[in-house]
Amino acid sequence: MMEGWLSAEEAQAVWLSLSVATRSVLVSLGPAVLVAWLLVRGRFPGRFLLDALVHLPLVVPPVVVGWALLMLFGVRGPIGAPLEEWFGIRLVFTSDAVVLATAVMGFPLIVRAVRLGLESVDEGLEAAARTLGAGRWDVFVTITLPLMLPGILAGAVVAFAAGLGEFGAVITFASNVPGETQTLPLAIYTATQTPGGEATAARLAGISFALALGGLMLAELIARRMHRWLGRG
Amino acid sequence: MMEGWLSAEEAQAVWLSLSVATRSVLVSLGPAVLVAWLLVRGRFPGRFLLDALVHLPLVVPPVVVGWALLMLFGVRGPIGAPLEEWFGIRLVFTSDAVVLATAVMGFPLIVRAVRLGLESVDEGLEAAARTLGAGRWDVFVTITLPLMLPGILAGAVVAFAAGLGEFGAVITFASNVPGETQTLPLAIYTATQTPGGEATAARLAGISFALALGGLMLAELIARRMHRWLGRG
Amino acid sequence: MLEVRLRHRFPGFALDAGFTAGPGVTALFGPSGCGKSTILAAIAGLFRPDEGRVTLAGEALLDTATRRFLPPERRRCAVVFQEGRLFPHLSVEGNLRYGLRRAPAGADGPGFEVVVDLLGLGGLLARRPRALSGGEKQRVALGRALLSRPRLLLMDEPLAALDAPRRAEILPFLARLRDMEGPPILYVTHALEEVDALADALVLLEAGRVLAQGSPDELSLRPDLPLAARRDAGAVLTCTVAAHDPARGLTRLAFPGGTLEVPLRREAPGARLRIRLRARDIAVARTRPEGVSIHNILPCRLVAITPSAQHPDEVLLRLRVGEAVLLSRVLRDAVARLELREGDEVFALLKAVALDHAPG
Amino acid sequence: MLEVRLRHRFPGFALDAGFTAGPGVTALFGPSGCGKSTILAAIAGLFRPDEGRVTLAGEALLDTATRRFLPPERRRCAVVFQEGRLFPHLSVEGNLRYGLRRAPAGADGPGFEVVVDLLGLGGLLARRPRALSGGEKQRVALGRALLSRPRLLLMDEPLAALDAPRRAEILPFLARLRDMEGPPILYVTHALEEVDALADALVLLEAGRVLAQGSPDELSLRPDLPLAARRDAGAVLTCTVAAHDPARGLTRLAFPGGTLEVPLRREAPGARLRIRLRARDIAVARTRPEGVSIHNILPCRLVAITPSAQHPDEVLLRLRVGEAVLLSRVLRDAVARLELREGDEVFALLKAVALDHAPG
Amino acid sequence: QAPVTVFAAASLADALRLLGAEWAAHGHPAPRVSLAASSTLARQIEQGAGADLFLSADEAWMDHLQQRNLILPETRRSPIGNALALVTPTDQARQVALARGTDLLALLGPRGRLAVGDPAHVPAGRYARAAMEWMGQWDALSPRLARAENVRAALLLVERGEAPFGIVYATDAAASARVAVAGLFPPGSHPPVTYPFALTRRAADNAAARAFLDFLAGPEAAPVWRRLGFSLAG
Ligand SMILES: Nc1ncnc2c1ncn2[C@@H]1O[C@H](COP(=O)(O)OP(=O)(O)OP(=O)(O)O)[C@@H](O)[C@H]1O
Ligand SMILES: Nc1ncnc2c1ncn2[C@@H]1O[C@H](COP(=O)(O)OP(=O)(O)OP(=O)(O)O)[C@@H](O)[C@H]1O
Ligand code: MOO
Ligand SMILES: [Mg+2]
Ligand SMILES: [Mg+2]
Repeated sequence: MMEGWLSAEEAQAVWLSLSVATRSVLVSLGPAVLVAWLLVRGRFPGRFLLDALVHLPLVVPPVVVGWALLMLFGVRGPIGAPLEEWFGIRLVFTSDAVVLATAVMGFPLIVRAVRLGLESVDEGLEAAARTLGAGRWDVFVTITLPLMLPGILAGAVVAFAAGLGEFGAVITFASNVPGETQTLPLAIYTATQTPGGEATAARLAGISFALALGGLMLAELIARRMHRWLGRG
Repeated sequence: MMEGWLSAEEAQAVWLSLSVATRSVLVSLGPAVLVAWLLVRGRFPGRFLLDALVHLPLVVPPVVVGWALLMLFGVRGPIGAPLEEWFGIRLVFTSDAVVLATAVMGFPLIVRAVRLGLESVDEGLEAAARTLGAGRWDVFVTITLPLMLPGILAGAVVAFAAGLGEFGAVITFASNVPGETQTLPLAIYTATQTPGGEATAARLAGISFALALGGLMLAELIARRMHRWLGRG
Repeated sequence: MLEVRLRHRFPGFALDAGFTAGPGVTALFGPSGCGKSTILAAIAGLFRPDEGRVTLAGEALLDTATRRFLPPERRRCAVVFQEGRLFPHLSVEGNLRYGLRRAPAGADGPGFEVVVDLLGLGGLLARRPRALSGGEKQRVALGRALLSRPRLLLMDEPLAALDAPRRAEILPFLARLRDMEGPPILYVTHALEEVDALADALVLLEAGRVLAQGSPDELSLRPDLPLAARRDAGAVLTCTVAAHDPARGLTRLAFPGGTLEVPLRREAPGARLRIRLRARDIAVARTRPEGVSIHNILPCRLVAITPSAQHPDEVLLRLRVGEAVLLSRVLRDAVARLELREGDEVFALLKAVALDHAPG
Repeated sequence: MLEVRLRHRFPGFALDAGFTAGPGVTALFGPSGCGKSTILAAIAGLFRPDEGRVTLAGEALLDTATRRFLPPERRRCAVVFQEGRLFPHLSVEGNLRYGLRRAPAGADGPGFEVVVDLLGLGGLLARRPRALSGGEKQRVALGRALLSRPRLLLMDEPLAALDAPRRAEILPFLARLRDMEGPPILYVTHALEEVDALADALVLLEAGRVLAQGSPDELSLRPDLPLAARRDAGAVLTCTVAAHDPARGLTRLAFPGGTLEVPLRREAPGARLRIRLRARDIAVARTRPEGVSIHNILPCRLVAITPSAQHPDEVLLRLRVGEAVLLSRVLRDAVARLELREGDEVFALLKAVALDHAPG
Repeated sequence: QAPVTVFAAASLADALRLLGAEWAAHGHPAPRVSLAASSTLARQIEQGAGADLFLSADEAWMDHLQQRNLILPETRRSPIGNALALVTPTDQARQVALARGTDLLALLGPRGRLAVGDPAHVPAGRYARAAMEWMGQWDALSPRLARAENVRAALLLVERGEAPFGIVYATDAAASARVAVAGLFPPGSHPPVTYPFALTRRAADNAAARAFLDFLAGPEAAPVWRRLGFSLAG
């Protein structure tokens, strides 16, 4: 059992968790916006399938997601092998792997929120922008994107919070390498698996909760400003 | 390795998963609507804390949630002990425990969706109903609730889908007893623990995905009808 | 009898208004942002003002002094909102019955069929609100409010969201409602046309304060009120239908001081109606002109010449015809040219078609 | 020169309209749901009709025959929408510069400061759209469209969402814009007041089809068109300001056939303006009446007596004054009483104050 | 006759499937088996789970329950054992002599990791740690471990070639065609791998549970254990 406030390893886990949650949100945002856009504005045949696919990580157990990631991104996987061969990038066992697993798990949450944000954007404004000479992409960047920011923020927050707690996919895909891939949940898990580790587990869970709380609070503040900024305040 | 379509045990797991996901959604709905209402319309000091608390299961690893449930609802836990003593109810290791764990894990998702549904209800309609002689509760039941149904449905769907995949909290809190608490994800886990079980695991994951897909499709259909019914179609 | 006394401060706006309303229709009239909706909301119990007292038939609905605040569902003040606010998930019938089902057992009022008939809702009962036109929506909203058996009916610009033809479609329903001996009505509007058609009493508001309160006839003659500056300003005459002359396409209306000829109307002889004679439509002549198409040439006495505050080149002539008073707006130059003096006997000239076609 | 030819079917609605528009303001006028917005959207490139061809200055913007569909951003047809559609996340200045920044380098048009001045936006530049009143919003929308240097300006009921005072506030800005030698304007409205104030040409629509196209003066005299049935129907006279007489508070307007005396106006002598003389405001007399306040007594010839389709007891009199034609609406009874026949010489009587006050 | 409820370490999954079937073939109701990590199962028994029989992969968790008087100490026995194997992916098969001083780190190469169950809580990981300490390599290897959630996940990492080496049970190595055994750790290199079985306190009067335990520990089960690669306690 750990005594004292935070061991060096735990401090590292806290730091890694924050960094992983943040990075996973950052890497998800772009694809999430794209997918949300396809789901809301797209009129292509596979739309429903894409929607289902996005929900996949929510539906199957996290361990299975981790296992699937390992199959795909492992050194012999259909993505991992060329990645290593051509770019010398090896994901597994790195904190990038943790980020990837976390991002995949948070993806449905972030897409759902971004989608709601996009649905609230008035298409009339986009049409107006086009008649003013802005092309599709220009309109997207200068009108749609800023107006869906609240949705993006909401998505980022929930994905960040969920990212702080991501466990199954991470331990399966990225393994538990202290200082590299051992995030807070992994540390908590380790503690719960040790006879008498309850106190440590509870303490770490408390830290995890406090971090998520901080994130939520920050988001609430930003959301208020944003609403005012968008003229909905 | 399993051959053939579905073993009896697997069929049981599929059935249990469906039943658990459904029941967990049903038990969550009431509290979720209440909490969403408090969060949207409430003006009390602890509001933000309640919001954070709701997000808790999203933030800490599922195993920890299961572990906390075990500590609380176990026969020696502060809730489990009196429950058994006074009512003879023993939750742990029953399918009710699976439902409880699944419901707790899905709660943040369902609250978020219900909340959005509630936010889209025009308070003007509620005010109008009150001037027509309906008290607060009457208005809630006859106006607010029907109008937030799309949000409730969205929440139910995402919680159902997530419920089909819930693993860590369930195995920790409810154990992995085939036919009793072994849901699909637990069956998948069991398969991965067996040498050469990958094929079985993949097949079960596929079933899990198909079920979630079915749920989503059904929900999309219902949502369309509902929107038409609410005069937004 | 409704007595209202309210005080409230919003950032940038202060409400401080008091008035009373008797049976029939009392119109609250004033420009946008003057506080009309806020007053209605306070009466209905949807808004709690800083300070105030509202009593209806002696019972206090609101009294900040005694901290009394009756919840809206117990005030029985039904509101017809500008946007209708129909319940989208209920059929028209469901909407109509919503209030009816919740009305106290003893409450008196028209029955479901009566209201459906009155408002012409028979064919709409099974429809959903979204399948209604704007005008139909407002009729349903009206019926719904009425069927809740209110002790007071509050209407917040019920016609403002409608275009002219739709407005013309509903006005007669409102008029029928007024004539039905129902609850008193407080009617918010900024259309004089609606005041003329409906109001028994008028409360003029400006920037949160009551400018004047009285009968529409009386207030519309006062040049000091902003009413006089409007393009549609003029006197309101309460007339009775004297006789129809279908052959000539005319109806003769009697008013205390003479008769008016107007295009044929539908009201039965003996019916009372109120006609706004717009000042801009009335000319004056020193002698009775002959051979003109103008139907109404009324001998009258010029009792006052008032300059118009808004248009320095125009004046308002106040003309007495028997007991009635008419207003005429003419150019300052006409007064000089005709050498008009207060006390002169003149003729008021009024084209029959200048009068609006009767609603209904 | 804009040439439009469109065909499209919606469930329950078929559009089949063709018209051309020259420089200046062409008004698209018709009842709600007749297809005005759909036409505008097709011209702007926001909607792709089943079939059609739109050319602007010879260039095809849309031609379903050759499968040509220029995307909206390359059509340079700016739209002013009824609801403004300002970008909520940009300041007024950001909104105004949005189109300007994207205008082709060579495009000609008024500069930022000129437009800000023209529309009186100087004090608003730093504000967000939500902090603007409805009228201010529409002015900004107008400026934004103008600054995108469009080759064609499309306006979809830009004033419909505003109340009367707000409308009166913006109309002069639109008039200034029209007089600025800017791009041609296609202006959708169902307010005759705006047609009178702005339109050089008028396209009348009904149920997806063009009823008539021509100058407003000409179309407003045609009793077969629905225009004649309106309460504000009447002739439109194009006049020049002949002289001001501030002492008498009068301006004299010359038109081809005589002069009109109207309340003092602001336009400089020589300025052209269009005045709607509402049929309901014009009376006729067999002989010139004496001693009446009415300023305008115009000798004219009664060229036609047309029954009014809407009101069986009324008729429209078509009066020729020199080259101009006026309409007068009187009761059938007046025709009988005065024994009016086509060809008679009569006097048209028109109160000066019956004319609307000039905007601006 | 109610079925016997068995809480078994996940690494016994395959064996229990076969032995359960055999038990049922003798006319008994098939046992209900809940598979999870020994730690999870122990905690659940502590919280009153309805287990009759606990088959742990770890003496420590059995001790934990025994201290709390939740098992019947007289029924506790450890009939089977396991060996610890160093495995490689089949296509990189090679032999490694495992002795004190063997430089596993060098074998891993500059980037390779050694897949093990997490020594912090997975029993197989704890044995692996002891073996590494025995080799004198723990300090060097500890930062180069890929710590998996359970031993089968560690095996998976080797099967997939993510890790060039892994330390798993000999039974896991035997069951997987995609890994090859590079060497078995000598018996003295780590505490013996034993699987303590015991009846829980609540099954004190459960004859069927007692019978099943005897069956598992008895000669009839021995061929199955052996076939799966377990060693039988003397
Ligand atoms: N909740 C509020 N907070 C701040 N100011 C308010 C609020 N409600 C109303 N006001 C202000 O009070 C004033 C009166 O508003 P109110 O809606 O009563 O006007 P109104 O007479 O009904 O106008 P309209 O004819 O446009 O409906 C306005 O200036 C408005 O900005
Ligand atoms: N996307 C659409 N699908 C089906 N019908 C449509 C669609 N858009 C327009 N319509 C129909 O086409 C007709 C013309 O619509 P449009 O908006 O062009 O009318 P409008 O003349 O602009 O009317 P308003 O004055 O009310 O703005 C209407 O009957 C409308 O219901
Ligand atoms: O109405 Mo006049 O023409 O000013 O006397
Ligand atoms: Mg209001
Ligand atoms: Mg339109």
